[in-house]
Amino acid sequence: MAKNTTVEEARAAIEQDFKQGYDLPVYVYKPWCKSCEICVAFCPKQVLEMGEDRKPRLARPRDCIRCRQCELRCPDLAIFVCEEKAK
Amino acid sequence: MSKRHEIRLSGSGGQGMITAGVILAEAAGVYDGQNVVQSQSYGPEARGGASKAEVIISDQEIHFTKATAIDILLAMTQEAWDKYSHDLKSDGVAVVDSFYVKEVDRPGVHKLPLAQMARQEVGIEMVANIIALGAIAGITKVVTRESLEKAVMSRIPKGTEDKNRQALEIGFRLAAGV
Amino acid sequence: MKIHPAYEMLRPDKNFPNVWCPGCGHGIVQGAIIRAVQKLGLDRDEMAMVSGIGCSSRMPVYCDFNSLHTAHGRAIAFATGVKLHNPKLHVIVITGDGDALAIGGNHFIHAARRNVEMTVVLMNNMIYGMTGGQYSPTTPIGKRASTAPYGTAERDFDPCSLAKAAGAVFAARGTVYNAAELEKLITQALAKKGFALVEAVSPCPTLYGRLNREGNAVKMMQWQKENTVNVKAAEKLPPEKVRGKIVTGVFHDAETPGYTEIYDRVIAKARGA
Amino acid sequence: MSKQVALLQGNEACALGAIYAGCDFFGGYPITPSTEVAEEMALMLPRSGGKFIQMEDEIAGIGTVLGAAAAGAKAMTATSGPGFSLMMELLGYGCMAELPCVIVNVQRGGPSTGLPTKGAQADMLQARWGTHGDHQAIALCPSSIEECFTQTVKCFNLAERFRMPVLLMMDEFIGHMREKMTIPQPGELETYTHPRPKIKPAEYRHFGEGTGVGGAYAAMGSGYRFNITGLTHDPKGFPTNRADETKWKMDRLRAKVADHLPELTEVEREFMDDAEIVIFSYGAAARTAQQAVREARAQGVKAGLLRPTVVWPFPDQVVTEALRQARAMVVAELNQGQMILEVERANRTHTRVLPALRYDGEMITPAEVMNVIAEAAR
Repeated sequence: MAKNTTVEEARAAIEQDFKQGYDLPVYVYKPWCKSCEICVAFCPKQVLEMGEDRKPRLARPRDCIRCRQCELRCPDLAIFVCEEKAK
Repeated sequence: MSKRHEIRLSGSGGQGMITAGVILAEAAGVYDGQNVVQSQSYGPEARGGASKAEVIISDQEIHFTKATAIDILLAMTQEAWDKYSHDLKSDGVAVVDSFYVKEVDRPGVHKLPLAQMARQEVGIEMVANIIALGAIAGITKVVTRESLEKAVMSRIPKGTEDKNRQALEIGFRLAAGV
Repeated sequence: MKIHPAYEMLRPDKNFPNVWCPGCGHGIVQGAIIRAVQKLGLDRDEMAMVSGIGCSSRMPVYCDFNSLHTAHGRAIAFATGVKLHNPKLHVIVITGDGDALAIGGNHFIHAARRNVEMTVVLMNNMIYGMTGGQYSPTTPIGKRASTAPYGTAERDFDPCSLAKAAGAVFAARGTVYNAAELEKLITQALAKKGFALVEAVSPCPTLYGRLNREGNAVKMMQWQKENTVNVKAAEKLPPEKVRGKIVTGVFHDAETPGYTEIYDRVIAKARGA
Repeated sequence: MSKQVALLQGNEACALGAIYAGCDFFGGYPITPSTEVAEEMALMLPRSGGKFIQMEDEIAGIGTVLGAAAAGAKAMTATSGPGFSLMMELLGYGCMAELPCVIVNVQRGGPSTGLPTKGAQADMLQARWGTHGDHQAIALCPSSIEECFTQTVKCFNLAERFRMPVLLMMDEFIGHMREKMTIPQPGELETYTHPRPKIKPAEYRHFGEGTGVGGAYAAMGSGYRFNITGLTHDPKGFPTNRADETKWKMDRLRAKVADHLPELTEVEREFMDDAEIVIFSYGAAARTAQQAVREARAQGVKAGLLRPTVVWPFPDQVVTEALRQARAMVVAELNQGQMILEVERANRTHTRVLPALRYDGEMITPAEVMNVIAEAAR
């Protein structure tokens, strides 16, 4: 299991990732993910798949409809749908 | 009165022995300024069964809280007499209800028509306990009449003042005839 | 806002991930509760989350509310004291099927009878998870548990019927598969002024799933997906089509004055007397 | 305003004392011979805006009291033997979670249903050791109606200051007895309420300062969001099973009583200056002992009385000193020998310790104690 982190540490790590140019509709905070695969199994558009690290990754970002089903069903609050960038 | 008085009021559950004990204790303690301890013992039943209330009155500090050598005994039923008269002192005063207590095994017992007077003169037997208090106070002077009257009035249900005042009066009248 | 919206409701200095097994539904319920609280705009300082003992009851420690993790079965008794002393607090009781219905069954029915204003979120995984998979009052008859190696011989409780019969003003059931509906039901329950129950059917893949060969978290949620009927649809179906399925939705919704409201009248009467 | 003298029952005086101390919450389940405490609280609490609730059982009674305490109430429950047994788990919870409350046990004969309408002092060790796990206990024992009032006030003060459940170990004899007492005027007795924290919520640690005795702590709903759990926890209240944090918590629970023994010790002494035969007695039995000491003195026996009003923590030092001074000690209590075990533990001089016991539901008499005094004097 991943190392325990506090919410503040999670927040800082996520913000850091965004600063470094993370630019996908769905974000997975891996230290909290327990690899249950629920998000992958029930994504209505099949945009997620399990990576080699047994954590979900966004394989088909263009198909994502931001329905938030992955976010609502994640038991570990480890995945969420990002706001759309105002361009 | 420089003496410890041990008083036991006994009868069956529902005859108001505990109420009578509380009234007597309040009269002696709060209104007469004596030291007083009141306790009781009763079975699990709310009505029926033998029931007793004890009051210890003294002008000294009261340490031991139980009555073991009775100066004044009231028995409202035969069962109460049989059960609770054994430790009445030889010079103790005993008052029993003449209707309910038929057999007493010692001389000098005051047999008074407590229940009968309550029924005939007041109309309810429930006040027999107050008649008994009047009689005891009248005979023994263990509390003053004024204090007893105040205590009765402070502890009875509202609306029953007249009946209880009448009952107390009967009690003192019975005592005068002793 | 480039952060998970639930994080602002989590204790900033509490370590994560949470204590629950991979795929346990309880975390999904936690998410639904947090979103319901956010939707209603409730003040965290006025939230009191009270729990008993068991897997579900570990939730309060993660939520940045006033939190009280009590003894096994006793959450509702504690919660009654919290609510009665400070009626301003929104009291959420977090409990499980064993905690609320076995050891705490008496408190459950009496709080419902009194209609004490609290939202009880009962995570029903039909098993004792924390102690290793013993059967609970909601384990269906015949199902296996570590203390029912040949299948249980006992019938199970329906928590919603029980709450309704005991006097609750609100009783509803949702599943973690349909997390959006669950969130809606909790939102409705939080708005009630009385004893409100939301039963959240939440799979336990580690014990119940393994012991009854129902597969992993995904398979158990797939089963939920395929075997859930809404109460309105269920009413129109013949009983054999509903048997063995999870019926979800609102079973009971009434308006009756809550306990603290009635007690305020007692105080007024005592002061007037 | 003239002082009010009233004839009160012990249970009534206890309830009046609770109201005087600022009690604003009562939760409980009726049980003989404690019922009058609940009845009196049901009558009086709503008048002052407090809350009374009759729960479904004694477990719920103490549970709701602890919940109210977490929300900032001065809370109380009252019970007797069987109910006290049911409360044991949550008594431990109150110790672990450091929740102030007062638990009144009007002791009756046991074990089991025993003698519901008769008195005993047979829950004395249960009060100390009844719940599981290492913990401390503070328990008071009144011998008169006035003490039922004043000690209830003191129980609340100690609960608030020490942040733990405090026990008032009454008994049926005292609970149902009536004596007159002068009701204290407001301000006449000390009433203590714990201070509330003033620091920023972010800096607040619910179990932070030293042993917590006399410190500030917050109520749920006051803007300080903290966690309370019956699990072993760190200073923030988060569960832990680390050995160092566990030891910190257990040491804190121990020290809060062990480090304040002089403050907690309260023993009344009568005729102790030259006493050769010392009677150790408490609660209702001490009334008999008071009488016996006087009768012994009248007969020329140099008897004295030690009457602890705080029975837990046990007044170890006082008893050790008395045993050193005495030829013999007589322990008069209404059980088959409970506090006598503590007396023997404190006996570092191998002084003779004799029991004067009664456990048939009746009050021990001065004659019975005198017999043991005579044996001790021999």
